[in-house]
Amino acid sequence: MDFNLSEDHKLIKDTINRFVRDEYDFETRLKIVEEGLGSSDKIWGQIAELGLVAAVLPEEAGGLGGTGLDIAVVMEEFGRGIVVEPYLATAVLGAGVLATIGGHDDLLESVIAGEVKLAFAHYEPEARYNPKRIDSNALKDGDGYTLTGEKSVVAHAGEADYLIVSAVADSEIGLFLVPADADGLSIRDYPTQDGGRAGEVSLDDVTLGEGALLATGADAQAAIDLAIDRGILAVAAEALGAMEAARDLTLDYLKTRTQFGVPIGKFQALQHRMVDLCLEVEQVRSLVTLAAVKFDEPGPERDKALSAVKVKVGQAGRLVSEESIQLHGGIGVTWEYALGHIAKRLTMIDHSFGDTDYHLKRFIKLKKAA
Amino acid sequence: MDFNLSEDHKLIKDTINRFVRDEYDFETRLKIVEEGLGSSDKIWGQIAELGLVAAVLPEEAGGLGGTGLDIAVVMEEFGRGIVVEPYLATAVLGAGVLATIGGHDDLLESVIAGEVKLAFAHYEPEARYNPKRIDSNALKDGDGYTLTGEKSVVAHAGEADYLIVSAVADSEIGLFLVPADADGLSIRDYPTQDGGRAGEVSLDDVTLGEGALLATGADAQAAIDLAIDRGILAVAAEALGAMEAARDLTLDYLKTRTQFGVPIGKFQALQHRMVDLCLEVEQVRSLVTLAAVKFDEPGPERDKALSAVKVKVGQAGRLVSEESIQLHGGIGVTWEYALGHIAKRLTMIDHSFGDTDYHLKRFIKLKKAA
Amino acid sequence: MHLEYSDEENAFRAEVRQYLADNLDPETARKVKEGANPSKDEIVAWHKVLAAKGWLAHSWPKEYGGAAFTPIEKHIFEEERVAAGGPEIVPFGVNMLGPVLLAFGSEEQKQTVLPRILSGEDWWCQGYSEPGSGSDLASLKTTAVRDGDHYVVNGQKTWTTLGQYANKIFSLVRTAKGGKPQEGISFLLMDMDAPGVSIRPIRTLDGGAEVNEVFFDDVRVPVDNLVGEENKGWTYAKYLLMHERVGIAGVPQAKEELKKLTKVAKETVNEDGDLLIDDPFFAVKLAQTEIELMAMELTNLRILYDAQAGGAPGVESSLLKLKGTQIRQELTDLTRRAYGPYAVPYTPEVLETGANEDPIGPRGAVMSAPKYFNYRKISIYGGSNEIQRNIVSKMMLGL
Amino acid sequence: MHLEYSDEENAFRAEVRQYLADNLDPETARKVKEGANPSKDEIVAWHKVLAAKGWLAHSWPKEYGGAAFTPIEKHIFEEERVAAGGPEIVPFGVNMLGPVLLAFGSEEQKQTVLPRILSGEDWWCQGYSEPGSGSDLASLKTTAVRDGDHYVVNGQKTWTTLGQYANKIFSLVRTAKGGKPQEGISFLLMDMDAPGVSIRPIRTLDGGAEVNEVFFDDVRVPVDNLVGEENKGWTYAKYLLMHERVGIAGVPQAKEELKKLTKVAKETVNEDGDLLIDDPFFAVKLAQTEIELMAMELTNLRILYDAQAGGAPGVESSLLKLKGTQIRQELTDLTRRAYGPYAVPYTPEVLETGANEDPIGPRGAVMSAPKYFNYRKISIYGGSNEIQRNIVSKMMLGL
Repeated sequence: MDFNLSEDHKLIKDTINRFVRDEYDFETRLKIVEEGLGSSDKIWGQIAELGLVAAVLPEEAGGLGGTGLDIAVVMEEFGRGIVVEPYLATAVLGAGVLATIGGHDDLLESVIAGEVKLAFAHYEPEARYNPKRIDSNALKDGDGYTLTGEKSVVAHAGEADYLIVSAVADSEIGLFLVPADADGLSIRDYPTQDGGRAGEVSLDDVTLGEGALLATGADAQAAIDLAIDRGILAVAAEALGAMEAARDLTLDYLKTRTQFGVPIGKFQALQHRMVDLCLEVEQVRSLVTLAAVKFDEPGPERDKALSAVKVKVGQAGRLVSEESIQLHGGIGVTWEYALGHIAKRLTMIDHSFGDTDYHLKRFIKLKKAA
Repeated sequence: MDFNLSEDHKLIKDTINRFVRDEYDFETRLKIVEEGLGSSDKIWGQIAELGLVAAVLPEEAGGLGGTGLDIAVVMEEFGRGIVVEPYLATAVLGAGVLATIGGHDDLLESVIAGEVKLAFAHYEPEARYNPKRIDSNALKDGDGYTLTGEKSVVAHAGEADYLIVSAVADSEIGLFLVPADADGLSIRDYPTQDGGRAGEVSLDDVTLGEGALLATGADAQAAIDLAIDRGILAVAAEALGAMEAARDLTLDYLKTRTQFGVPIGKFQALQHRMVDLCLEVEQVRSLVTLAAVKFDEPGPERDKALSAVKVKVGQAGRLVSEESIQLHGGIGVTWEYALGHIAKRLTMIDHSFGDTDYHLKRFIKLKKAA
Repeated sequence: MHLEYSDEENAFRAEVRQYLADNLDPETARKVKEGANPSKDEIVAWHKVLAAKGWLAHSWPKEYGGAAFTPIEKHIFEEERVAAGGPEIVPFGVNMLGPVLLAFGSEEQKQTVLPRILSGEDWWCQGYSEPGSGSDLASLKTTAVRDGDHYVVNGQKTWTTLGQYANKIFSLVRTAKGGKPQEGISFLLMDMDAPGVSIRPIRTLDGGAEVNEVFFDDVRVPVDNLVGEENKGWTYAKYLLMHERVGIAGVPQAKEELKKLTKVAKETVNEDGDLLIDDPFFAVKLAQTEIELMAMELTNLRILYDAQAGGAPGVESSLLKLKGTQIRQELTDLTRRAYGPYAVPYTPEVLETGANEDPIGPRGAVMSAPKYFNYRKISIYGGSNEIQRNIVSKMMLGL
Repeated sequence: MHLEYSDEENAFRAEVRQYLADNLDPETARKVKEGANPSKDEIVAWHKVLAAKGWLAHSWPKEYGGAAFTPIEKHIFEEERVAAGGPEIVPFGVNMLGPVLLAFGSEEQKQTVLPRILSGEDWWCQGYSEPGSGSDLASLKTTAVRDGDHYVVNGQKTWTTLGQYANKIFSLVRTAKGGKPQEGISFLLMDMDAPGVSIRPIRTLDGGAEVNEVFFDDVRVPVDNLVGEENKGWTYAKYLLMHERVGIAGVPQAKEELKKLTKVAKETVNEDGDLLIDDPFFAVKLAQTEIELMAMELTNLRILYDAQAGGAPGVESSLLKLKGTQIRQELTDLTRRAYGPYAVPYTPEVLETGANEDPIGPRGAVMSAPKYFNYRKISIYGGSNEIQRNIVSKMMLGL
């Protein structure tokens, strides 16, 4: 076994770390969030320029890697900076689907260059976290298709140039590439609790040409499954980074905040809670590592690791959020302090790609099948 | 509302309190347990003499009360003293069944006088905590019956003069009074984790006369249900007393045990845990009160209160046991200190009349039905 | 021992229910029930409705226009208020300053200040905490220096709830140095519009802005505005903190929140098409919380009836605060979980009066996550849960 | 980064597995697997089996007859030992005294003491804790007063595990007073059969008797039996406590316990006739524990490979102990719950060699509750979990 990052991964890690420190400090982030844009063209351009979109895509698709570890390394650092850019939507999900399916080299090139943004419009209003319940419909219409349906809480839908939309075509699942300006496509764009943006997507007889069909049947399903798995790994690693940031802030606060004449970190009750918090973060790191390493070896152990880390991230994320805020006291609930924003992101991660209960159930099912 | 005990209840409480202090201190109890008798004739005689068997039986049955509060008041004090006498088996369950069914005045009189002990042989080996699964069989045999079957973990079976046995007679549930010396009845008697005794009861063509049938059908079922409910309330109140005893021991230890030059109760981490422990005990007291007061008003609120208190007793019992021992350190795990015995009784109470999960499920079902 | 309310208590409950049904503004009630914040005007109107009936100042004696409710009456009133969707009574005037003045104020202060609280002419806010003094309140640094008939006040207060609506503030200030930090503190009544007072909102993580910083820059306060004696303010401050903790458990609120959550669980379908209420993973958490709350309700009532019988509510209120905040925070957590992905959109504006956009997903989802975030505060303010544990440990357990 | 064992590591695992399959006494293994205590003879025989292969003293260098295992080899050995049902190696000689002598003992002590540990001639036990000194070990009061070529030792030790089998004891004794309590402590080797040494078993709540009190009444100990320098014993004691914590997480044990519990859940029927493994109320707790353990296994391996790479296992072992004890205690709790009413009978004798009574209920139920009670100790001994939190707080977090 070897728990050390490769030189390449260390480089990516350092790059993002430096980028966040120099270009994306908390005040910059807060400004982007408050302007309600969901992202910043400048920042997004820099992310692309640093090769970070490419980092989570395989070489066949013009990328530089795309392994589980690539995703984990990048997302952990973005998590530390609670970066709200549409990286998950565009690079992890959208470009991930295109890469899985193959072809679309030009489009991928533009995405990698930071010129085109994507969104993965898959989950539906009645489905909750069920990725298999798709009511949207694609009717064969000459050489093309007509899409009808609703997609719910689609991350960064409003900023996307193209949406990758799942719909049932002829009783088979299909994936379609839908330009943001397509007739009949409307997006209700809104901010999310964690400072990002998302949208409710309505497809009202959206007419698409032949080329819009990305995949059908087993290929489409495999691409969807892999996209969601990439999403799970990505938000889990992001959560790890966010928890580390919360832990560091809290530890620092315990050392510097004075009450009753001593730093509050001298109070044993707080010390012991801080130890438990740090231990949970270590446990999360272990499961993120496990899921990232297993990610590229299909099988039940990989799937179990993904659900395990999502469960742990949901629970430890809550503990770390709540305890960090409580250990801070009042300052912890203020808008102008990073901790509350970290807590909000951690909380919303539990509402993404299946929550704790969803993945507990999935873990139990996978265990039974094994 | 009135949360004060009546004068009668205060008297019972004081009586048991004094009895435990004067006649049943921890060393006496330990001796009884180590002698492996499960009870002491002397102590049992005193309990009966103090009117405590009568206290949990209605006046119609020759008793002095028998309300939910009567049961709770008596059992809380027995819990404080971790009394191992067959009070639950004989007075709460066995005599309770006889009183519910009516008649049998002579037998009840002997029970109340402390001359006859009973056991409630109901749960079966394959049933786990399911009180409705009865495979034992009673065949009509002339004027009498022949009983066949197995009863499992029957509290104080080996000391009983009569067993009250449930069995299916002609596809209806029935209750039978079986003398301990009946042919075909055998009891494998053993100690239990908590210092009491129980037995596996085998009924191998036990032939009984006409008078052995106590009740059938709805009457029998009602008597069984009520007996189990009395049992739940009894062990819940007993657990409350046991938790209070554990809390008091622990609080005292925190004040007297010195480490690093100060009483360990000066360590804030321990203080805060002790506060949480005390709060849980208060919550248990509240639910025992609720269940006791509601006990005599049949309805879903009563049943919910019984399952609620059993759930809480299971969870708080674990917390109080584990935390009390941990706060004590080494001394907490020794045989010659009362705390471990309290913890064992608290733990075994969770294994009686349905455990935490069983009553959580029951609570959920009752809520749905309501 | 019995658990029935008396006929008088039941009659009181019926009277409250009827009065609120007749007089509480429905739009205000809608907002409260949906978790939106009522406006200043709505709160003032609500206070007037209660004042008209003599029900605004629950603990004041009747000769000062108070309701003189018993602890149980307060509890019953709160249950009915919460069930009806009445806003929380703003406590700073009626439940904090009022009792202090009644106990320690001059007759003139009682005669001038108390009526204006009831009439709504004055909206008081609280100047206790400072940036450097959170749990360690006595370390406060705001100074008041005597200058003729005035004190000159300099310093900063924080966490001043609804200070943006207030025209008055009662403040703890330091009038003497040296000795223990608790000595040398005084209790001053001040005008928010006095020269040198400025206010800055503190935005909270849920997006709300209900708390503020208040700055004092050479603010001149007449010495008549001193409550009680100079340098004895800590006594009054503690009285205020210990007082009016009867409702601290938040049982009525928790019961209402549980009821709402149960309704959500009966209307929400999980991934397998089952109702959440039939999903054991969710049902078990709901049941656990309900059981805790059943216990908490009785624990609260036991303590209330004790208080009613003459024992003042003391350190037990710390236990109530600990358990009450745990349960209420858990309920907000379960509620946001119940809504699944619909907890993600942040659109509080759809609940404003006259909003014409629909919510994303169920209406109840809108404030579910903000409420979860907002409720982080309840284990921090009013003496953090850590401070409550310290109090219980010392005062009740003798550790 | 990768998570595969190397070929060498896999080969080592295969060798251990084979050797244990060929040499571990099956009746001993049965007892261990069923939670019964192997006899003294069985333990001695097991030590001999390992010593014959050079695998008894894992951390000793080969020139002293040790295995010189790497941290990973130790871990692999433990996994195989637990899976095979090998008793825990009695640590007092090989893992506690041995390393101290190797680091601080005289050459003569090494030459005389170490071989007798390997051969089984000596069974060492530990004289550290005293009735008044639990977590505060340095406050120990047992005295050793120099008298010619001897120390005269008086005092009492407690929690001496398996002292009833031992013929030797290493003890911390006070040889000087004044100054800090850590000063003036010495490390002495003593005979259990020396005049003035007596032993009394401490029965534990689970009914077991594996710990003892040891009394010293004017026991004369040759000065040659002093390890290292007089009054420097605290240094050696700390070395001993920090040393050999590699296995402290108990991951192999926990994995084995989880496997057994899963099997029980697949064989046990609940009240509705469903297998426990399909009962969501049980399955969720099992899944939670499995997830914690998956994480813990990686956390443990991360730290082991760090140690392997040269970093000594340090304060991380405190984290491992905290989480490891939580998981293992939880597993014992779930196991007793799984057996339902059959956790109630107390009949450990049915597992003894040659017992002719059947268990009440499933065989696995017999020791389920005693193990739950017994495992209370694991968060107390070896430095209580509170002490571990203090250590992490200070050494790792800098608080």
